Amino acid sequence: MIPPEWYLALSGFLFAGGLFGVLTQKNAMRILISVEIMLNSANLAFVAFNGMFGLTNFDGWIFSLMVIGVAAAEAAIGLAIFLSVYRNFGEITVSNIFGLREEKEANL
Amino acid sequence: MAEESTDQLPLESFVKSLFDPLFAGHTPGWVMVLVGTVVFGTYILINQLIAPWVERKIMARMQGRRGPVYVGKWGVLQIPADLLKLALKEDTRPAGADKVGFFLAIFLTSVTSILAFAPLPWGTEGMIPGNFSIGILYIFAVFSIFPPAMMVGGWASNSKYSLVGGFRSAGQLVAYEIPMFLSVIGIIAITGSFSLIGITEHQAVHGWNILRTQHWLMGLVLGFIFFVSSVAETERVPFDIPEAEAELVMGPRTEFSGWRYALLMMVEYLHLTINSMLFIYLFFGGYNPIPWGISQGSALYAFANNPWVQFITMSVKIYLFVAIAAWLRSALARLRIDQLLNLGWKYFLPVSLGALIVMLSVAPELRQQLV
Amino acid sequence: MVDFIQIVFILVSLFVLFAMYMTWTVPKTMQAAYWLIMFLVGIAVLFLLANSEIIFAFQISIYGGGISVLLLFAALLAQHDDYTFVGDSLSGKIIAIIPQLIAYALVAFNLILLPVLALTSDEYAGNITTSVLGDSGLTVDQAFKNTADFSAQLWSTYAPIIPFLAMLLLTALLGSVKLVIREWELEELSDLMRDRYKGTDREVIA
Amino acid sequence: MATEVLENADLIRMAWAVVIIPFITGVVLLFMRALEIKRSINKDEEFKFGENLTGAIGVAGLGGSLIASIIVAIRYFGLQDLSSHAIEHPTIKWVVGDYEFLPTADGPFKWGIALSPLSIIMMVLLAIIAFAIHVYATEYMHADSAYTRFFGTMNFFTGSMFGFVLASNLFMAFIFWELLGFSSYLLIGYYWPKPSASSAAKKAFLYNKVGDVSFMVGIALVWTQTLNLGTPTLDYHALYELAHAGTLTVHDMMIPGLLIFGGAIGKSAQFPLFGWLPEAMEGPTPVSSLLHSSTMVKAGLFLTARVFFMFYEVDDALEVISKPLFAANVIAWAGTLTALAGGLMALTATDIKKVLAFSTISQLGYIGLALGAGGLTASFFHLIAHATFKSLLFLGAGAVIHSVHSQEMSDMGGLKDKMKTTYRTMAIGLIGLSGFPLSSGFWSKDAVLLSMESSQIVGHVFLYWIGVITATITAFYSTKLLLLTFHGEPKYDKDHVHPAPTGKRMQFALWLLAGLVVLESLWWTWTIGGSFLAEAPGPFALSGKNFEFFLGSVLGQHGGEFEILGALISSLAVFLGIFLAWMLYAKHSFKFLQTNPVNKTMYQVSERRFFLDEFIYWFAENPIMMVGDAFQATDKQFIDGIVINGIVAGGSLKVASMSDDFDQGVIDGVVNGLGNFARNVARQFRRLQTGQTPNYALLMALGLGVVLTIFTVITFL
Repeated sequence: MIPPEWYLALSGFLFAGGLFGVLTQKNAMRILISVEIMLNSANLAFVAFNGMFGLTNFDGWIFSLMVIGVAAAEAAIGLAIFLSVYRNFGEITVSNIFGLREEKEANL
Repeated sequence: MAEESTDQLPLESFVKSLFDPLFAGHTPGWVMVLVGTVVFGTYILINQLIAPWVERKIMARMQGRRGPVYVGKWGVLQIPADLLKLALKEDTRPAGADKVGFFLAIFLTSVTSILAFAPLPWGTEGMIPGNFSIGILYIFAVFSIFPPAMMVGGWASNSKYSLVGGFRSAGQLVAYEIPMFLSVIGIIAITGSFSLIGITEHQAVHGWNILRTQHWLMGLVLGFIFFVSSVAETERVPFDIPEAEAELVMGPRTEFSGWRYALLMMVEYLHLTINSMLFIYLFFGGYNPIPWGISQGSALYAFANNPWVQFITMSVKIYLFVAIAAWLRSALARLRIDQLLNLGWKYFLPVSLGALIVMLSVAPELRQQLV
Repeated sequence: MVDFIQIVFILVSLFVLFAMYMTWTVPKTMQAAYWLIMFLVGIAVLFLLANSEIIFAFQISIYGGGISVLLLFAALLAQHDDYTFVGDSLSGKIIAIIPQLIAYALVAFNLILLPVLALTSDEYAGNITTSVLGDSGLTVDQAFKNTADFSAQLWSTYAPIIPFLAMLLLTALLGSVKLVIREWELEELSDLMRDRYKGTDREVIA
Repeated sequence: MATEVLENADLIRMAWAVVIIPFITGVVLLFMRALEIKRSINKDEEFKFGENLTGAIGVAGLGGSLIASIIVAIRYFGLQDLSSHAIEHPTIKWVVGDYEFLPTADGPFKWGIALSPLSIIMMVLLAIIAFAIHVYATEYMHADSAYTRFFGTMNFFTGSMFGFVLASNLFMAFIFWELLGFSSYLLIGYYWPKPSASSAAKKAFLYNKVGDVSFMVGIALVWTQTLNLGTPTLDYHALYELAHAGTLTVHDMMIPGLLIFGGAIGKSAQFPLFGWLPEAMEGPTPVSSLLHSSTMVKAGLFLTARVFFMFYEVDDALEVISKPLFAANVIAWAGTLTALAGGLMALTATDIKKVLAFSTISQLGYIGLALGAGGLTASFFHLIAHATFKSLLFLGAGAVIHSVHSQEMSDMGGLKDKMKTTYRTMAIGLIGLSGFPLSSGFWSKDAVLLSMESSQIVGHVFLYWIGVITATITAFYSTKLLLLTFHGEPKYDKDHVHPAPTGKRMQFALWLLAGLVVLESLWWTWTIGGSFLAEAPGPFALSGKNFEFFLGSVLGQHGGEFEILGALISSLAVFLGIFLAWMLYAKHSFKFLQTNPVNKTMYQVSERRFFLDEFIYWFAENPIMMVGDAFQATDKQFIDGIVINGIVAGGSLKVASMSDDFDQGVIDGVVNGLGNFARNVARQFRRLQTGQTPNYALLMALGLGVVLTIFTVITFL
């Protein structure tokens, strides 16, 4: 019988790891991979909590199913965006793309 | 009908009876699954030695030649000879290939195909390796690992051909997974459970799904689509574009030599057997020999439930499909990539959806639940 | 006493953590992708340990099958100059990582400490005894019941959510296809990409 | 005389039919005319519906309303109790059927029909004459290009005349009064391509319009007067009740009464505004005969008769109470002057239609004279007689013009034996007109003169003798006309003018009207003359009574019955006139009448229509123009100059500049200041936005971390 703390500790660690991955990586693909990791850690926590209270109701499992579905949608859209960004900017290293901000000093 | 069939189903696997004394009465679930898979896995692997021989013999006959003859009586030992040769051959890895990816491709594909045997039942009297509640889902899950593994393999072998081959095989597999799933959903909905044993027991009572007229022969349509997409899944001749010899040598498998190639060939044939076994379980009535449903009292009941009879029917059916696969391989020409994808996305998908809807709306079992 | 399942759990979680570490440090993005696949399979096994066969099946088929293929495709299509992990020299790496590390420490510490403290506190201790995590003694029909109950509950209390999920996936599908199919005009592209098309026939068209 | 109001729905419905049938046929014919024009434009060649078809529709319309009006009259008089006893102190039953047409704040404007003896007799008379003239016109207007339009407008006119006559109140009367003016404009201007015809139409319309304005003001005053008394009403009968009950005294009805008579002056060509009638002869002869002799010009006088109670109080014995008022004097004097002026002008006219027009004016003057003198029965009596013989004369004149192709009497003559029927019928008409003893004209003119003689009008004796002189003048010009046109040598150039007997239908119409005149003469000589001589009323007498007495009791006012002395004087005057005209024109002696200076000057003056037209033109131009210029001047100098340029423009400029400086200095200053401050702050924050997503992610992560730490700290401390 695996104590639930272990599960939660693992999911916490994974979540933080995913976050660390998102922060440190410069390549958009790797950021997406880290985001997937964060999502999976959340899933793990859901399943763990569901298991903790005995398998009477399965809210946790349903939640994780939903998270998996949403993650799939998010991955599809993310990758589509990356492709179009790549097509436009020629690269998807996040640090070099700062179209959000005016290149030159905007004269307010 | 549907309810009572599921609860009496989780028959005890034979392993439990053997190991109970060891584990003080209740052997843990994973132990049963492990032993069952090993036992029946070996049986299937032995078949893998015979199946290619049968296939090559039939193909030869169809193409007017005699096939392997020299090695052993009628060339029976030809396949073990090949295996031995490959095992001894030098295992090369292309320069610049990604070590981990290269190994991973082989590892993932072979492990998943072997793991796929777990839920396949061979009979009712405990001949069950592992009785998973998610049976068919487990197999599809395991099968879905295959395309990424192929792509990783293709990429890892650091050559343009294998890379493009990997892409093509992934595209093809994804294209045909969905029609397969859809056609299976119909059967699952009728039997009311994922486990293959449940499906087979259901067919034992009601007759083989492929022949069920109550579903307006939708079983036939879904069966056909399932069969064709499973052939596409195994990337055999009509659909073997990824490894089209002329253009891409062996597709993602080109750079694998020696035991890796042997494993890959084994995986290919394993996929063929598993797919045909799935088709048998879902549509051909699994291990019960009689196509039409028999009730408790009929004379054939004893015959149908005899474990040996069930085991033999299962093997005979497997070899029947191996023969069909060989027949397909020799008769049909290769499809173009766009034809292949169109067939998958534009024809199989809508037809299977339509048939599914008709079957669900018509199926007598579901009607009782609704009413 | 240390149970066999617990050992399995520890091993799998170590493998999972190793896979995560590899996704950061491995040079090529494709390698990061397949390490992610390994990570996902590991997580699926963890689900199995938590006695949820159906979630194991979903995880493997959706994540392992669907999303990983997506990631692999994208990783190959969007060429990019791979580089080693953050910063060039070791010292450069450490300095660059410090803010990330701080954030990492803050979040990790809290996320790990919080549940552990909560679960071990007397308030919850009482009713966790029924936990099935890693309970290998679970009989087969128990597994069947779980799957049946899960799907029953999914389709009764949570039935309204499913169409939304379906709609979300549909829009994601259509949206991503639309985004990717769109043929960008030369003027829209950045200079870098435009000179990539310098010699090609597209430039003549434009 | 007590009156009683009855509700008789189908009689009213029948009366409505009388009014509406000619309208319908009129509109249908005008629509057909529109089709003709459209088709002729499309095929660009003259297109015309068959004359028989359009003529038939026109005559059918009139025939229908004639039959309907006769039925209504019979049914109506059936209701009255006309036994000889009842005539002594009659209770006349009005049949009124109206409904609220236009609700206003104070009270509703009604719309409906009132049948009283006055309107019934007028309706029947109108129907007969109009029918005869329509039959006559179907042949007279033969081969005229706008044949359909002629009959359309004529039917339209007759319909509106019926509407006016049968109207139950002043409001509805006014509306139909305007329609009359409009249709007379259309018909006078029938040959509109001729400039003289179109200007004549305009002149007629404008003169009428002056009358209409005063009529409208009169109605308004009546409305306010009755409003002050409580419920405002314009219904004839209601007003009559109020006047009869004394609540509405004659004194306060003086001004509205006069204004309504002003309307009559305009429409019935009384003293100042008769200038338009001679010009109105530009229209085709059937028009002149129907509109400008018998019906339309009578509308004004019929109206004054309708509101007779505004001028006179009548006691129970239906005798006019002695105190005549200023209004009555005005009407009497206007009437007499018109009669005299009309007569004199008739002498000078050479065109046959002009002569008849002037004679119409003088006869209208006679009717006005009788009205002024309080002789309602005498005036209505003369109105009936004049309508019949004058329309007859015009039809005859039409026939003559038709064959001689000229209107000038100078190139007619000697048509006696060529146009037999026209000669005989015109002779009958002229006898009636001149008032030859025992003719219908004689009895009615005699009643008129007697009513003036016995009235209390100021200078009634003087007016009486003017009336007699006008009688002689009338006799003179009627014989002159007869002699010049029918007797003597033919003055027309023989080669291309061949007078031929008139057409069949024209003869029918002429004999119909002539028969009517003869019938009237016989009937009246028998009842009035007979009753006077032998006190035994003949078979023709209605309810055994003298016709004048009968008519007076029916109309509600006695007066002007026959007296032998008056009859002798008037017949002497008539013989004098005839003798003089005969001597002058047949025998060509008595030249001195034409040569002596007095007659000559009088001749010139009357030929210039007593300079009345010149005066009106002058008045229209100078004073009105002066007022216009005055207004324009004030507007330009005062308003534009001082008010707008000075005060408004200058002032606003000054204010604008003041507010501008304030705005520049204070407000902009503050606003710019704030703007700069905000920009500087924004610039600082801007450095934070590096545009690179990792930075944003880092900030998020730090945020998350801080929140989690706070949360853990709180829960576990």
